[in-house]
Amino acid sequence: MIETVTRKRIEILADAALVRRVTQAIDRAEITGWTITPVQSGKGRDGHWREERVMGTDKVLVLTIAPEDKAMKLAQDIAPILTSHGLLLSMWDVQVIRGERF
Amino acid sequence: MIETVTRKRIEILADAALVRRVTQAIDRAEITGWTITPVQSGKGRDGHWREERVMGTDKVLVLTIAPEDKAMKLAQDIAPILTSHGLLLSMWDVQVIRGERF
Amino acid sequence: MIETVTRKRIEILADAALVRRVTQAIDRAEITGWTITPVQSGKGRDGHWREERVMGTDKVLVLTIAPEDKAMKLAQDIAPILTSHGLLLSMWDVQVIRGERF
Amino acid sequence: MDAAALQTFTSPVVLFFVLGILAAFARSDLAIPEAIAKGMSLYLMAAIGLKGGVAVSESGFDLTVAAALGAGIAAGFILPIFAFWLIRGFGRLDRINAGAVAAHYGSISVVTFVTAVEILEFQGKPSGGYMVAVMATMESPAILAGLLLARGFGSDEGQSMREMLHEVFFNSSVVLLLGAFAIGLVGGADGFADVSPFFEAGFKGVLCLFLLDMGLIAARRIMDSRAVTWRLATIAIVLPLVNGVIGTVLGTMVGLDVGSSAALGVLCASASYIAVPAAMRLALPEADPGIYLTMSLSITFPFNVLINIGLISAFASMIAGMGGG
Amino acid sequence: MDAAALQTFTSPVVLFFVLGILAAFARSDLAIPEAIAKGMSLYLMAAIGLKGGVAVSESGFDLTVAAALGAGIAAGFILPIFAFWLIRGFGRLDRINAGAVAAHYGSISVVTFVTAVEILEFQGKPSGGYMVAVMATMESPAILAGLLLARGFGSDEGQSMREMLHEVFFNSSVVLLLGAFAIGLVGGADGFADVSPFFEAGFKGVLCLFLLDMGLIAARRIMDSRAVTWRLATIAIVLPLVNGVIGTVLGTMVGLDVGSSAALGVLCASASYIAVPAAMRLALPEADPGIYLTMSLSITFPFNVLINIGLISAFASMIAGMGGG
Amino acid sequence: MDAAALQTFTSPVVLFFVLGILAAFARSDLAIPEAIAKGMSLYLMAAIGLKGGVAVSESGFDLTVAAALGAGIAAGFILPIFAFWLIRGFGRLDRINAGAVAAHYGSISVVTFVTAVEILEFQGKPSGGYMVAVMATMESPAILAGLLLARGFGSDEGQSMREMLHEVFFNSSVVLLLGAFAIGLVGGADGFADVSPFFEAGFKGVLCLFLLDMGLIAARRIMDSRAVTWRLATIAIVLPLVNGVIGTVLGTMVGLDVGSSAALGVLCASASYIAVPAAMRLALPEADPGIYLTMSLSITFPFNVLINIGLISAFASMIAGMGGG
Ligand SMILES: Nc1ncnc2c1ncn2[C@@H]1O[C@H](COP(=O)(O)O)[C@@H](O)[C@H]1O
Ligand SMILES: Nc1ncnc2c1ncn2[C@@H]1O[C@H](COP(=O)(O)O)[C@@H](O)[C@H]1O
Ligand SMILES: Nc1ncnc2c1ncn2[C@@H]1O[C@H](COP(=O)(O)O)[C@@H](O)[C@H]1O
Ligand code: NA
Ligand code: NA
Ligand code: NA
Repeated sequence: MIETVTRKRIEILADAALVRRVTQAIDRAEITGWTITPVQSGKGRDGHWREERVMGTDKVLVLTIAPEDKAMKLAQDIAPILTSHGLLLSMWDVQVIRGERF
Repeated sequence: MIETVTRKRIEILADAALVRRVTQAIDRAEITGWTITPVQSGKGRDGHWREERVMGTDKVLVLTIAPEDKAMKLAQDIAPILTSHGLLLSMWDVQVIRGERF
Repeated sequence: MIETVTRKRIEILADAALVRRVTQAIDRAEITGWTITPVQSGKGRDGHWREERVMGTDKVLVLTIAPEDKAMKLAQDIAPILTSHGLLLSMWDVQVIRGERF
Repeated sequence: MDAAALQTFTSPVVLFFVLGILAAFARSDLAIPEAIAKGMSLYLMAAIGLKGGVAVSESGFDLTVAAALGAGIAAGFILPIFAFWLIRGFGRLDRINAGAVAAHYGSISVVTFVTAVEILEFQGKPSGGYMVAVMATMESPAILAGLLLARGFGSDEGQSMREMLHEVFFNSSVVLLLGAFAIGLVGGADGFADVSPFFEAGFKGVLCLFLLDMGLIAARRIMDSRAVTWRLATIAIVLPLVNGVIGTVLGTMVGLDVGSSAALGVLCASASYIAVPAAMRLALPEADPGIYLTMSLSITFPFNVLINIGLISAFASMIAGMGGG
Repeated sequence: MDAAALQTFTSPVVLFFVLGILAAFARSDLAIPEAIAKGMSLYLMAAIGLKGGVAVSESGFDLTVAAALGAGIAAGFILPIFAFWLIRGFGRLDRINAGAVAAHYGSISVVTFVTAVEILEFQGKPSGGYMVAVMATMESPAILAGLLLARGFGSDEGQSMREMLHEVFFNSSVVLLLGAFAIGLVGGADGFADVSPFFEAGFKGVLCLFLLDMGLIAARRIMDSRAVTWRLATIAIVLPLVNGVIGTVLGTMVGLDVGSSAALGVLCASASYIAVPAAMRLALPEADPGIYLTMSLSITFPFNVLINIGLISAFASMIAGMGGG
Repeated sequence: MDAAALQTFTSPVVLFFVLGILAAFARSDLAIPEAIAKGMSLYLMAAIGLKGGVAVSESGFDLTVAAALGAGIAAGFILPIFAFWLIRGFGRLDRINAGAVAAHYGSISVVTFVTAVEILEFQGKPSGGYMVAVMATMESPAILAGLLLARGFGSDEGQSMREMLHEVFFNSSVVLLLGAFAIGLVGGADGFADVSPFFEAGFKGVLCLFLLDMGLIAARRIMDSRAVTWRLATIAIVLPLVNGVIGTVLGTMVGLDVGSSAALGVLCASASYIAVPAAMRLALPEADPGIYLTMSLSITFPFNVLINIGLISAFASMIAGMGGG
């Protein structure tokens, strides 16, 4: 049986223009890495948007896996700008192999 | 310590042409929003497919975060067409900040 | 009330060139299917990368939903090449409808 | 039958299509990004629409044009019925899938048409510019016909029917083809001169690369496919042959010239694999794309490009000669 | 006022823009892939930059050019102040949002400029090649001005200010425009001959498809929008009218020819919807894109393309005539 | 050595490459969408393949062509051995990484070749059309050679070896280059006339934008890179110098004209950064892309485009003159 350990997976939806704010926060929390995936469109309280890369109004999903304490550090660090920057954050427990890498 | 609350995260894989059926169901369940991410290819019982946007046969992933009751309402609403429309649904608990927004 | 059952959701981040290694492992574990979503960029111990499709250095996310036993079989099968092939694996429990399909 | 039927094979456009098919069968990883393929198809539609509009701005609308439009719309409603009957009987498909397939064969394929126009011009039988408008109007009727065949009249839920009608009339290729046609009509040759280096000079080259991609996609699909029986494969060859004859005869009867009759034949022979599949996912989600896409895209489309356009062209010349005798 | 103001409407470039707007209002699913749109905008900027550089390599830099550059930069700093005052007062927006909107109207829209250059050429009033350099230098000052208006002088956090200044000077369109301009300047007409089939022959055609896309996006945005009041909509019409007059008068006063004065007018009248929104998300994330994008992209941009360019062109001819009398 | 080596710098193609490098170093966000870059690379390969095929359809196959092909394949097998020895010894890399790097330097870079062809033509030393076929055949042998060097003969698992061989012979650029070459050969100048406005007129312009992108990517990679030591950087300069001389001498010896000898030199000097990296991820996943991509793409590629092509061209003229004396 391989050994798995529990880590937090955090996903943050952010405007492409603001991604560096998010990844800098991840770096500050001393998390080992992050991955960015594209987003196509969405609807929130502000109504519908489409990805409009020419206009720079598209969004992306930043995902990062980290131990609980660093994850909470990141969440706390980023909480104050969630509303002003229109970010969306969710996190949950995942099992990973090679836990020492995260 | 920042406060987090538990919500359901639902992800539905759907043909691009059928996305409006899914998002209308999300709206009917009075969930505040949804986000669509692209999908590149996949394999199921029908064999392998690639994203072929010219032919309109591509798929997308619709993700939405909602309180448990609304999530179940959505799942129930959409269950009957899961098979006929070839949808794939999975959901799990996530923690969010600013729980009042979902 | 609709009936849901618990399954494992596995997500593996892999170089596009190595995806077939991953999907072959999924097939070997007799899992019914998989879905591939694109990835835009990321940072790990090797530093920052961007998606550079011309150079074939991009990565993708392979996601698959399976019963616990098959999921563990897949994880075990793929564990030895995680490091050499630079893969990233995380998994968690999800609820699905139509459990017999996975 | 003259050598025209074979001449097709030295055209670079067709050769690139063959290259795509061969590359896919050799399991090469050659692939054209979807965004590029989509962009090329938009370009081709804008260009063919403009060109048709400019041509009509010079020749004017007349009875022939009206006759061609009428013939096209009629064919769009009638051809699916014959197809449905064949698919249910010989093809042994259920009602839903048969209706979906019938809609594809009643509608048209823009790329097949464009390829035919190039080949006909190459053979000295240019088709009229108004055929673009005929093509655009032929896209939608078959969708309605196929849907009625699949669902019957009463059974439809109102909402999806409304969605569908909207899709039918404002679907992106109809809008772009007719829009560009109108712009060509308004601007005329003078207005077009400005943009013709882009839309005219690049046309055949873009068509080459687009057909390369279509060859790749068509061949890959048939390699993955499991849903198509030999009966269905036979239908995917027989329908374009029969519909091609019907269309060509129809065109000759309503008084079109040789090239335009052949073009109408090709429109009837061609099966949609872009607009109609999207509409069917919406209106008949239970129908299996594995069937209708494989038939129209992987069998009928290559058959038309490689063989049937040549046959139809030769046939059109033949019956025009008979009428003239 | 001559007929120039109406002539715009027969240009295929403008007709494709109208087609996009109509298709969006009809809720057609016509859409151009983002990668293609981005590619077209890069192509247009490279082409216009090269063309300007080649033109200046022939005419040389002189006092007129320096005057035009000075006028542009001055306008970039001053126009936002007037806009800010109007938006806070009549428009009733808060400080942050007003600053963001002001930055957009002080900056420029490359596509509006390019369209104007085409239309002016079409009307026999070509603008100087150096206007491309004027445009590039006008992109950034207003971003700074808008930011200072929104935040005041002291309140800025250093880091985001530095990020912002970098964004302002090395933002992709400034780099590409000035870079291509420099390449054109170095290579001259000879070096350009090599690549001109690509950058010159394709230009108007690409512009057609790009404006088709802009029409779709602009119209879809206004259909979804809820944030723009009638007061703001009015401002989105009044500002380009007033700024257009100011720019044209300024150009005429510093001695530019008719075409270049009109081009300066259009630059002042145009509002950014590509570079500035990206900068504002970074520098003023609290400002609502639903306001500034809808105003600049969905109201001002169509108003400029369809009406205001024609008006400005006629006005430039008029005051040039007066000066000559 | 004549002025040719410097002349390169006024070509717009090279200037756009420099612009890309500068923009990346200035940390501008200028970027070309991946789909567009991929589309441009497919276009360039189709165009160069067609052009070569048409040229050979006119000149015919002869002994020179056979000699060039033989020289190319031989170089593909032999150059990696020398490279491997240098990289293990002076470069101090382990076996796996050394094999991967050797494979890159034994293979070729299509874009370097295309740029060289343009520059050689510009200098009045056109290379033979058959050099395209030589290039295509040179892509793969080095992959095999590098793999054998890295893994030894016995140690390979059968499956990955089969996968790899398939990748080697049916990899997308080999298929497209040779496919388009064959189409050009079959169609000849007549068939090509049809599509030449697209494939010929646009060629240099597309190359400009593609090199802009390559400049951006190459410079960004080196800014992020940590894995490349000064020893490896030295090798990334020395290898193209040495291999360029070897290739040019080889070409002159087997009787190629000046342009073709120089082109062979450039092929030997160039290092793959598209096809081989993909093959290496598959065959040698443990090798570090941070090493081989940075060396080939960020050091060797700019060095070749900016300096080495000019040197090789001058050297080819020199030794051709010696032989002629
Ligand atoms: N903690 C993490 N969370 C999410 N993604 C990660 C993490 N660490 C690494 N990655 C991703 O895995 C890739 C390779 O990481 P590495 O093997 O550490 O270089 C990176 O480019 C990221 O996309
Ligand atoms: N409940 C939700 N579930 C998933 N995504 C959401 C949800 N609410 C908002 N979003 C996403 O967040 C973006 C901004 O939302 P808002 O800040 O409410 O305008 C939307 O465009 C959606 O992509
Ligand atoms: N077990 C699975 N895990 C993840 N994705 C799946 C799974 N099964 C099917 N899919 C996805 O669902 C699509 C349709 O599956 P199917 O309805 O079985 O043909 C496939 O193309 C996959 O993208
Ligand atoms: Na048909
Ligand atoms: Na302005
Ligand atoms: Na080489």
